Amino acid sequence: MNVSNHTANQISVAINHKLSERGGRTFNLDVDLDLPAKGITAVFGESGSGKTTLLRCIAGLETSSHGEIRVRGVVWQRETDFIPCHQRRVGYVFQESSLFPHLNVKKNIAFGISRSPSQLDTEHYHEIIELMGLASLLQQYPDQLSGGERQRAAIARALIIEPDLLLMDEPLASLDMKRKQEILPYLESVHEKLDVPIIYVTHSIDEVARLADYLVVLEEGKVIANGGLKEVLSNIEHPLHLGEETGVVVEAEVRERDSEWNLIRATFEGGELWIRDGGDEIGHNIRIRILARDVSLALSEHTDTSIINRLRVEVEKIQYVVGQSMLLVSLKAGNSTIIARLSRRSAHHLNINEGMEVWAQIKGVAILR
Amino acid sequence: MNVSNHTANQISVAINHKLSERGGRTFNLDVDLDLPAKGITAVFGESGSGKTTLLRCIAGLETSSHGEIRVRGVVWQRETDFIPCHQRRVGYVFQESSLFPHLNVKKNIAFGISRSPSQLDTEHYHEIIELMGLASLLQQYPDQLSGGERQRAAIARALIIEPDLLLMDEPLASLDMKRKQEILPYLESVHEKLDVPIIYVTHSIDEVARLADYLVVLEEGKVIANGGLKEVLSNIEHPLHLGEETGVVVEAEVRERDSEWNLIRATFEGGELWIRDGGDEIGHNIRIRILARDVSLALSEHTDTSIINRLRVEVEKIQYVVGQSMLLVSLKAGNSTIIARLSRRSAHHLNINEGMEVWAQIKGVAILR
Amino acid sequence: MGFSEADIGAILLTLRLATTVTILLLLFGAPLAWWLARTSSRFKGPIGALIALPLVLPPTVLGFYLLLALGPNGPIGQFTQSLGLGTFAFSYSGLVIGSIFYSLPFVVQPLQNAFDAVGERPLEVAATLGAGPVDRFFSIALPLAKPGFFTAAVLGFAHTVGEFGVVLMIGGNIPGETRVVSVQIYDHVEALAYDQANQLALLMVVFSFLILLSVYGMQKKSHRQVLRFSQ
Amino acid sequence: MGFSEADIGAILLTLRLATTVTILLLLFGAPLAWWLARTSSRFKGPIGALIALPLVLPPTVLGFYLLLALGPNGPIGQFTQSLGLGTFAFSYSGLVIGSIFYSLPFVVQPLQNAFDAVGERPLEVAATLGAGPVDRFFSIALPLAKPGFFTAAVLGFAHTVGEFGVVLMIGGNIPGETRVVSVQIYDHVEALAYDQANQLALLMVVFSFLILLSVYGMQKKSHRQVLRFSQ
Amino acid sequence: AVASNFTAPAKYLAEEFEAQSEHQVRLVFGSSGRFFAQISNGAPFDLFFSADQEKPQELIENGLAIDDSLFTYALGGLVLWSRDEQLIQSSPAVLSSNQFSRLSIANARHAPYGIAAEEVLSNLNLLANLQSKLVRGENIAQTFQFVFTGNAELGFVAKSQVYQDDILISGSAWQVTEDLYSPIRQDAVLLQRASTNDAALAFLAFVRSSRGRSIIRSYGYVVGD
Ligand SMILES: Nc1ncnc2c1ncn2[C@@H]1O[C@H](COP(=O)(O)OP(=O)(O)OP(=O)(O)O)[C@@H](O)[C@H]1O
Ligand SMILES: Nc1ncnc2c1ncn2[C@@H]1O[C@H](COP(=O)(O)OP(=O)(O)OP(=O)(O)O)[C@@H](O)[C@H]1O
Ligand SMILES: [Mg+2]
Ligand SMILES: [Mg+2]
Repeated sequence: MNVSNHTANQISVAINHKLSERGGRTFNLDVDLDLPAKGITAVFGESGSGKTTLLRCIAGLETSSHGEIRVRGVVWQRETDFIPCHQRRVGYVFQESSLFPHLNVKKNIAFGISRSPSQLDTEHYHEIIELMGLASLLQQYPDQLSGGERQRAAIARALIIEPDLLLMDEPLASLDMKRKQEILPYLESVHEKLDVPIIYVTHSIDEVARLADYLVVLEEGKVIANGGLKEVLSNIEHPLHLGEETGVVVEAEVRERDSEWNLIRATFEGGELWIRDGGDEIGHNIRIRILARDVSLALSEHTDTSIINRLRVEVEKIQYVVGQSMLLVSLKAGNSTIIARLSRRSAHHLNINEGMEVWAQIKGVAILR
Repeated sequence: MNVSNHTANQISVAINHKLSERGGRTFNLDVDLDLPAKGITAVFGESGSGKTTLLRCIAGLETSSHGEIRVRGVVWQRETDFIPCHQRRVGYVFQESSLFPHLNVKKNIAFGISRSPSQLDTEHYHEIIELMGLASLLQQYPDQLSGGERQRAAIARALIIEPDLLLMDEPLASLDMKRKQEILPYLESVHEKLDVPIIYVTHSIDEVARLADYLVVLEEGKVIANGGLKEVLSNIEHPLHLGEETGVVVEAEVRERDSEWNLIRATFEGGELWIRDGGDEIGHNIRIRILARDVSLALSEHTDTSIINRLRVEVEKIQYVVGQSMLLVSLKAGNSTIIARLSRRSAHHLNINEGMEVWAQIKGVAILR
Repeated sequence: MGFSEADIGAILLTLRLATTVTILLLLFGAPLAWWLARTSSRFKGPIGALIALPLVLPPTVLGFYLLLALGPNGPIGQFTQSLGLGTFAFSYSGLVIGSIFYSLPFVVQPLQNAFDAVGERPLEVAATLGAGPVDRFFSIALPLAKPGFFTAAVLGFAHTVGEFGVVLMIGGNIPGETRVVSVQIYDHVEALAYDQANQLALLMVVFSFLILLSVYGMQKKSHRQVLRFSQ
Repeated sequence: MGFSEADIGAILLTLRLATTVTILLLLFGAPLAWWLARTSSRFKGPIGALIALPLVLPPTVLGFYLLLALGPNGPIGQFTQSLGLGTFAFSYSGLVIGSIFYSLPFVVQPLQNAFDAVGERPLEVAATLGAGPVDRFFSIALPLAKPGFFTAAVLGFAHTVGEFGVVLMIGGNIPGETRVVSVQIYDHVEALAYDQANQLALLMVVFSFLILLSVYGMQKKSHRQVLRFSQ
Repeated sequence: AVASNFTAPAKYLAEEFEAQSEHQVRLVFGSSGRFFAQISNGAPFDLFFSADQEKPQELIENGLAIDDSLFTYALGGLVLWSRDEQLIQSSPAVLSSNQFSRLSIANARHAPYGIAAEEVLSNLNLLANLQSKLVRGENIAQTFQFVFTGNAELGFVAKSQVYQDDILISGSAWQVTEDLYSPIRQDAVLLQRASTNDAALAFLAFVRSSRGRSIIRSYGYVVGD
């Protein structure tokens, strides 16, 4: 195996792959990416933008792709070298449920385990089974499960083998919100506890914000944006069409717990925020998403409202978006950027200008863990 | 056909259907519903709650179900009478893409048209093709399409035949947000223009709020909530676990257009709101969703903030939710109810009590069309 | 290579027979296979087994009993006589009947498999689009089962061409009417006319190989990676 | 019913032969069918056609040429002699070889269809779970193709039992070694011993019907509505 | 319908007959047992040249053939034959040697040549010893094929198969002396449906004519009276 130091912490994917469809259309995936080999890289893009194709190339399922793939310095593909899929130590959760119909859930999961070179940790096993709510379903066959149940089993199957790289193709798309909320924390803890990098395809910016460290945006087979999550999200000139989901992600540290009201106080570079207590211990780092729609601006500080978070910020840039009625304002809070969305009328009314100091009011309840 | 007047505007579904799975588990769908025979009825529930099974019973795909189904006074099923699926004049968009693999998109769509007793309106046809972005895909075969493209074609196929009842099983689940946003308005206009009632299964309360007139919530095969959308959503004692999505829907009328700022002023029973101009004409009714998280309370009216909508409301009821840090407050604005979510600390700090009058601050930008 | 007139007659007769039989088999076999693939009737097993029965009976024996049945004293013979059609043994019609009987399982089996593989979902989708059972059969099941039809047609045609025992028994080896190529080769072999037998056998091998090859080629081309419905 | 000792010997021999041949056929046929189902090699067509060839050749003719090939001057005979095995004609081994050759298409065709129907996705999934090509074949393709194996086994077994021309030709009618039931029935018919022929034929029909029935029954039970992967 | 061992002479007879009359003969060859079954079930045959005597007799008894047309058209000659030119020294000596592993004979249950071959072996007291070396052809044609393809080193075949005009065509042979087996009588009979068929009657007459008999004889058959 070729391990060279400068790429040992990277996943580099430089791939050119043509799909020629009947009817004359061709689709060409052409990407050249250096992704961090830890954390979660979200791949975001419209339907048909080539997200699935990209994952398939990385997994080695598209055998006719050209280019070079290195995962932590190990060459998976290069010129004539082509490590086949089953030797790539990759986990793959497919877009559609892909359980083996002839095996029950337990055996579906065991399929991966028995072929994994690493030893199975029984605790890890039970943890995942529990988390995916599969304990009572282990004996069922796939055709006895609902769509969501099937996908949960498929996620467990891919997670349990602790691969070198985990590829997930919209793994939560077929789950209801409650299950999503249950699974997301586990994906987060995979992120923290296991050293496995994840490439995560999704349509949901919510999942992106929650999970991703790094973001790749695809359009028609090309990368149109690519970088750390925070930078990509806080760039208000960016062509991402996130609509209501526009917002930034900040990392903060838990400083104080107010047990009476079940709140915690967290500080980030731009100040401090009171957040619903999610049980995080003091000293821990947490991720906070601040949606532009949840940020309002005021010229003076108001203490008689239910909005508990107020930050003194400086207007950095004003950008028009969505129709003509709204605009985005990026605000400097210390070294962090947050975005507010307001109506043009409000901006005019308050006479907002670049460089001006204002109060950003953030509804505490609007902060995502 | 049996048409009796008192049910001519109803869809009544009283169904008992047992699915016995291997492994001993059985699933029992047991519902008795009277649904309005116009508009969109959303069926909401967790994975495995029986949503798909319900639709299959209505469509006549589960031939061993017991009970009675009437659609606008026409008996589809009763005791020994069982109108088979293909005579039910039903449209069905399946949870997974279900295009015929041997037909291209155009012929998939034509399949339904040629079997429909009603005449095809060419304009209607082109409108739908256009809207679903299928014009360039008509010659493609399903295996040449991405998941989203396939689902768009399936939706078009079911819409185009103008059935007596349209059943949609999470039709947007495999679409990205942009396509969803594109398709939603069309579903809304189907709602308005065509007299076809739709039963719409979804995981997304967003889609529910946007589309539904009537809401049915399923849990383990039973109906746990069922009623007009507004009533179900504004009931804060309700066991729906909507989390961030908690909120109400109000109907309002467009009164004034402010072209300078691209805003419109709409009035509802509880007052008036400034909303981003979506092009609705003056005098039109629009639907507005007000999320609890977007409503903050203030004891006095603040005019120097970017929050342009402020309503004088009366605190009706306070309900604790999610952990111990947050609470929901239902507020009476005229005859309408809106819900605010705030931290317990804020409630304490502001000394919020039932019966008290306060200012509800609603971020204008937070109002959904 | 010089083929005698008798050889050429046998060749033409064989082609005519195999074509007729294959067409008839596909026509009869498809509904039968469809029924077998979809029914949960308790007759499914017995009828399936009955259809497969000619497989396990030695053709000459089968031919013998078919002969008895078709003959003037057999049940089918009595019936056809009562219709004023005479008996079918030793006639082209008899050959067609015998071959259909004999080759039926070769057509029904692959068709049944193909119909099975179509699955429930496409038919449900078609039902929601207003297609009744017969419509679904023609518009969905048949096209989706196309690869199965190729296989069925090849097996049916081939087996009729290669069929020998039944034909010999109920055909009676009448030139131009029932003396097909396989019987003609057999005749040559019996008459120790090995040269002629070799020639005819070679022709048969080459011809058969070519049709098989063309059908396999077609199958490959038309065989788009069939999209399957998830359940 | 009184069966003669010769009849009973023939019955046992037939069962042994059919079982052996079926097992060998499944062993050889499965990899072959797998290859045919998945390759895009240009030899796919020719090899598929070659395997199907015995279908279209009359068994007696096929038997005759097999006899030539197995004989001391034939290529197979030369080979077996050079191995010190002597020639295989008129022996049980010869019968096995002939039957395998003859019944191969009946096994390969349904297997190939079944493998085709498995589709690409389950194999891709297995690959991502660390299963190499051989592993995928055994752990995924084989179990998912199970209905095809039933069909293949039934067809293979049945066709070997019912096989006649080839056995007659290369078997030499040696009691206990190559005189199988089909030949025995033929003997009875030729000797005008119709009663004995009828008895043995009836036994064969009933027995065959029963195994076919049991296999069809099993197939039905084990046949869970096979979940298909959408592509 | 002609027994297959008589294929070659029958063809020649038909040719000559067609040359000297305006009648056409259509010949069908095959096993006598099968013809018997087919005739019993209404096969459109006019004449039946059996390989034995029982089947024509049985047809007469069943009323399917005409009694007074029955005659023996040929007596088959039995020959022990091998492709190996050295193996058989015009004597049965080889049968008691160990120079072969397979002896091909016709099936004695229904083939007259098989019955004759077994008679020869038992008259030579070899039947029991050779039992394990016997392979049986379904008819005399197949018996010949076993030897011809070399799968059996030697076999009892019909003289008509290996002799042409009384000369051995190839290999080595021993013409079995007639005292070792009862004569293989092959009978022909006119079938009921052809009782008034001129052509059939004419062909029968031709076969019985001296020209006909000499043709049959030239193929190695003995023709009586
Ligand atoms: N086998 C194929 N052959 C040819 N073209 C294909 C094939 N599969 C997909 N495509 C095309 O390639 C493009 C990218 O498809 P892909 O499945 O990667 O999109 P995606 O981003 O995953 O979309 P979605 O969000 O809908 O799953 C699409 O335009 C599709 O039509
Ligand atoms: N064919 C079947 N036989 C037996 N049980 C079934 C069958 N299909 C589904 N079930 C069970 O019935 C229950 C309801 O399934 P259903 O598909 O209706 O759920 P759903 O609400 O549509 O879920 P999802 O949101 O995941 O699609 C599930 O527990 C499932 O395991
Ligand atoms: Mg995709
Ligand atoms: Mg469902």
